[in-house]
Amino acid sequence: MGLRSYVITRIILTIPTLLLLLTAVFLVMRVLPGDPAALHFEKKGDPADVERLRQILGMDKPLWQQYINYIGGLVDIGYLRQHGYPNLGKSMYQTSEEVGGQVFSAFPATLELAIYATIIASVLGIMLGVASSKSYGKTPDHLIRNFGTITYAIPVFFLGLIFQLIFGVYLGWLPTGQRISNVAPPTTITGLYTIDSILQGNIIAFVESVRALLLPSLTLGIVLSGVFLRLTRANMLETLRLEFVTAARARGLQESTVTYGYALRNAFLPVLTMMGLQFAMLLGGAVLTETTFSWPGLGKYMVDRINFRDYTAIQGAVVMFGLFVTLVSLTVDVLCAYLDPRIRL
Amino acid sequence: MLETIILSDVLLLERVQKLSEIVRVENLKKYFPVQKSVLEQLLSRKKSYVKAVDNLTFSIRKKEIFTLAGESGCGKTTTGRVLLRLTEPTSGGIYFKGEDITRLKGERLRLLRRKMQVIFQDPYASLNPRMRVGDAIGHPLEIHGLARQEEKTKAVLEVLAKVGLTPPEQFIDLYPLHLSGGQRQRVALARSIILKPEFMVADEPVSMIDVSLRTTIIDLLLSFRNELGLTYLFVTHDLAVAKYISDRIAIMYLGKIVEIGTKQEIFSTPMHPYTQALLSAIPVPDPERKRKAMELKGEVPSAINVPTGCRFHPRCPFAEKKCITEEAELLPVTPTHSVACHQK
Amino acid sequence: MPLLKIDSLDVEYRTNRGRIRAVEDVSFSLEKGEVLGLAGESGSGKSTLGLSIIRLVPSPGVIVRGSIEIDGTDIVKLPEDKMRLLRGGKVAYIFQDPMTSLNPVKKVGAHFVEMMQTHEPDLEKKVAIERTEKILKDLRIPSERIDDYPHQFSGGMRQRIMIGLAIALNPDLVIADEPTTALDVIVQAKILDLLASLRDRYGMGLILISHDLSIILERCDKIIVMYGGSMVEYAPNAELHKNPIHPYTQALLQSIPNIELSEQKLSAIPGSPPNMLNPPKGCSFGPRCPYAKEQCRMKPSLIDVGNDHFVRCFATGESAEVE
Amino acid sequence: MRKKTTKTPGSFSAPKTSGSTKTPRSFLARIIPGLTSLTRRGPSGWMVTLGIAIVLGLVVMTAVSPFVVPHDPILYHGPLRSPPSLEFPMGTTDLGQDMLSRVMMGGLIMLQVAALSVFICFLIGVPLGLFSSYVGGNFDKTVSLVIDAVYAFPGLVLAIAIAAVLGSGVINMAISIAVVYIPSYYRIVRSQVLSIKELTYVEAARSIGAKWHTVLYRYIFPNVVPSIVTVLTVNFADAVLTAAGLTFIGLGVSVDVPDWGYDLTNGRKLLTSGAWWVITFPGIMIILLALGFTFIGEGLSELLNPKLER
Repeated sequence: MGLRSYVITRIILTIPTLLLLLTAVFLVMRVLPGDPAALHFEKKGDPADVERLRQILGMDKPLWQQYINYIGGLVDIGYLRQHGYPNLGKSMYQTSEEVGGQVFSAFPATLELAIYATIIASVLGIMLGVASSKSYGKTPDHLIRNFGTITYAIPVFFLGLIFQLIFGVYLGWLPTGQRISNVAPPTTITGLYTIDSILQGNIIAFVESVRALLLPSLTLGIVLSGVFLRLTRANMLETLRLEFVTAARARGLQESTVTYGYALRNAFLPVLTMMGLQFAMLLGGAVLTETTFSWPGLGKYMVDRINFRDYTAIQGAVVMFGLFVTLVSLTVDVLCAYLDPRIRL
Repeated sequence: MLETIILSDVLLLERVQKLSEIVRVENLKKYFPVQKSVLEQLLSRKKSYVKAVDNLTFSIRKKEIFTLAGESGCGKTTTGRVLLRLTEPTSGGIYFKGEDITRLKGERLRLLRRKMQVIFQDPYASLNPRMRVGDAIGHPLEIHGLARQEEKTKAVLEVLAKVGLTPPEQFIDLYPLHLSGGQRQRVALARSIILKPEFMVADEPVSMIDVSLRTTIIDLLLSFRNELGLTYLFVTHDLAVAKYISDRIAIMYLGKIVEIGTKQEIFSTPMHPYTQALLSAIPVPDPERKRKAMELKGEVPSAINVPTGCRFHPRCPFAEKKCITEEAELLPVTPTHSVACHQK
Repeated sequence: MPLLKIDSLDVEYRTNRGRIRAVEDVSFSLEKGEVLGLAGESGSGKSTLGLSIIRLVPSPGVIVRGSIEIDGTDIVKLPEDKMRLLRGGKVAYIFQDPMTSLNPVKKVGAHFVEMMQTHEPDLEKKVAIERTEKILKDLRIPSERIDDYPHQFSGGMRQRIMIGLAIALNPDLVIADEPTTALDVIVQAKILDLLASLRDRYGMGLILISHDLSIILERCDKIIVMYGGSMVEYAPNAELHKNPIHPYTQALLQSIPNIELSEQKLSAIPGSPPNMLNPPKGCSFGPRCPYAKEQCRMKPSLIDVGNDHFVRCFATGESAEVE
Repeated sequence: MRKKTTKTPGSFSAPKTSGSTKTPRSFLARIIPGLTSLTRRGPSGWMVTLGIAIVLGLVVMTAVSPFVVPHDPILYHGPLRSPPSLEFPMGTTDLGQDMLSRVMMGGLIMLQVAALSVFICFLIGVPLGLFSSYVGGNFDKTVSLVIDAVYAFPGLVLAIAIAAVLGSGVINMAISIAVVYIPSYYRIVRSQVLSIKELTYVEAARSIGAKWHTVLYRYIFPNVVPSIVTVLTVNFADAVLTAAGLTFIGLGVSVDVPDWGYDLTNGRKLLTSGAWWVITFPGIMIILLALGFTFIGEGLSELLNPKLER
């Protein structure tokens, strides 16, 4: 099977997955609670208020019709063109607000955090994983493994709080919240402050946004590096035992070539695949990190709306998270296929 | 020994053939559909198949050791599995003592399993690692409700002794983990003879056993033929072992039998070019003998795209026009010896 | 000076569950152009011995005693960077499973170029490619397949590529560790013929490791029979075949079927190979030996019985008489 | 068909029968051979032992704490926000509650939620995985598709959504966590069954005429157990961390019960004042609990996974 047909297949296969995911979200948010509108008022609201809310949100219609409206809104290209974001319905909390718009404006913050955390986690995880596997059974291996185990057991928000306490409160080196402080944020191009500030040549905004990013992305990155480390280590150990590694050594190749060109190069594919799956875990951690650092991303938006019992907003955020994960796993799979010559038959 | 001599008496065999036949296979086919991706399924309706077993016909006589030999991928193992109904045949008939067993289901198939047994290649994989030796060997009795408790234990001890694991009491509580490869293969043997089967498929039973232990396993197989009247379908890639153990041998190539005959016929007068090449390639443990292997072109083609005509023609040094277009049928050259080759 | 000279070599695996003496008191030598066969069953230590010669015994394996001299240099003490250049340069190794011995994500040609440039840093890539093409052509692999990936080749072809890699830098010694075990007979014969013709052409020393005594007897000049980590018998091929002295060798020879013989009675060796974590005291074959005596509870040493024939058995003369 | 002979130096035949193998073994020891002699099995054995010790210690502490704590964790009000001292070894909260007492008692909800959610996961995930993989066909395909979709979804986000809808309470928290982790059980059981199903000894069971439920029960299931045990312990750690996360966000149980997660939320507000003790001690307890389970899980998977054994 050629690479192109693989990519096409993979994209086609994404459609049922997405549909399934959207349906699941619908079931959880609309069907499970029975009547989300009544729940919004904690079942104590004035029946007239509840009814009005139902009408505004279209919840007075039968479920199947709500379902069609929900899916239809998402694929409404006209709406997307007009607003720049998909139709995710209106917020329960403030019925004049479009959830789609809010979710889309919160998303870049989450994306930026996720990107830097992923970079930190993979660099740290892969480096330590390789080092650990190379010293299998010896002291460095034990130390690195214990580091991995401990990071796995640390609640991400606890690490965040400790970082805030040390670097923010006691040392006062770094800000403990917001995406940027002291200066105005750069004009939005991509929505990622570090990129936007560079594009505009705004050095001060760049430095400030990096300072703000440092603690949250380190927190998330370190916690996740434990998982990446374990994946890398396990796959490296398995690959290092394969005959082609010994054969490479028997040809007199340098140990670094053997480690990176042979072992890691082959161990990397399964690691990358697993990293794609672990991205979901990273996003879960991002919700907590955002809450800890008052990072105005999708996760914080969702947590804030929980307090207002704004179920349509929560639903919108969950859908957005789902789309994001699906997109990432698609990208990772295609990347893996591209890197693996065995798929290019 | 006497038995072997009688059995090898070709003429006598001819006469009693119909009476003594235990397994007959007619036009047996097993095609495995090739796995396709979703996209490929959408784009084309044409299915392709791995033709693992392609139109086999042969019969095995009572108390005979009949060998299917060939290189990896020739379909010999699949044939054995289809015969036991561990894999469903695509088409064709399998007759066990005259009864067509290809359609048997449920309880009747389970009853058949008592009569037909199997011994696998890999002794490290054929035993459940979490089952004690005694339980594993006694389990067939339990399944078929043939013996309980003490009776079962007695039967287990008996077969353990029979396969040479003595004293049997010491083995009954062990897990496979505690046994060597040779010992495991004996346990597997014990499990398959405890039901007193009439027919056994031995699928490369010694190829993963250390050389020094092979003979003991082969001797056990031979002794069961005499003691229990077992008939074997012996599947092997090792023609030297085949020569030692078999009465008759069929050589397979790409899912088909290319030559079939008694052991003497196959080894002293091989007719098919493939058989000849195969025999010439076998190493001989004798420094004095310097033989020259027959040159064959290329390698075995894939069983998905089987060559036209005689499937051996692309590699055959004697191939002619006819071989490219016409399939060669398996035709007798003597009453017991048949070859599928246009040149004969 | 012999090409390879091994003297009283001991190799151990230091596992959690105890020490395993995988190779014990092995001594032999090999000249250029000679083919030495290492025969033995699984666990006999033959592969460990092979890997010791290039000092690649997998961890936790350690060479604990003895010397391995290649052209007079003891490689046991050689610094790692010098040892590394010896591998693939002077000594080449061919592995059992051609399906897994090539890097799946690297083109076949790149394997060659990388190796040549490692050993000859000044070599231009263009020249390396030319040399690779020539080697492939010699092995009857179309040179346009130089940019194919390993999975695009059959098992036999891959083993030929491995052989090509082994001879790429004209080594003096090639160690082939079960080079045909994963292959079918017809391909096996072709590979063994190829190795023989290369030996004739380049005159390197060849060590053929195999569990299949038939191959060893057919292809080698000298034979070492290994059992339980030690060499039990060491003799020129014809001598070993005609006059096997060690009871294990005798039994082994009688347990391999020969298709050229019309009537053959194979005999079995009773018992099981030794458990190396808990090896028998004294002679490792003792528990299975029909001639074992009280004396065999001690370790026999390698005894020269003449005609370049060595046996590790107390009953050197006697067992032949019992026969 | 020929297989290559495995050739791992150092892997020799297993030790011959010793007296100990014949003595009847307890059920647990039958499942995990060698659990009885853990520490003799190298670092992995030590890890398991240490993990068990930590978890047992915390469980015992939680169980006896109501009788031994120096102060009532909720009602007692001492000096406000006092740093650790002799009288209050872990300091006090902004309401003057004794942190030591709160830390000692604060594991109850987390342990309950974790245990309950693991129980639910086990009860649904394992049978579903066994059945689905053994039956195969369209049923298996459908269930797998659904499960994979859930698995690919950010677990915590899903748990938050469900918990937000269901409301607070131990059972609701456990359910929302269970939904997230059922896929892990299902997937591991399914992949194990699928690979074991192809093994020769299952084929051998069929060839002696065993019925499908006998095959599943006697041949497949016992070999899946080690993986289930591993997932179960690791899942305990995940459940603890997820429960802590939910509480941190404000989806936990009421404020009337001391809880480590709640103290962290509370401590976050006091962070700027430098009251490190309010977050540090409960945080360490959560880490310890999760670490204990992770140790058990990691150690077991090393012990039970012969692949990595050299």
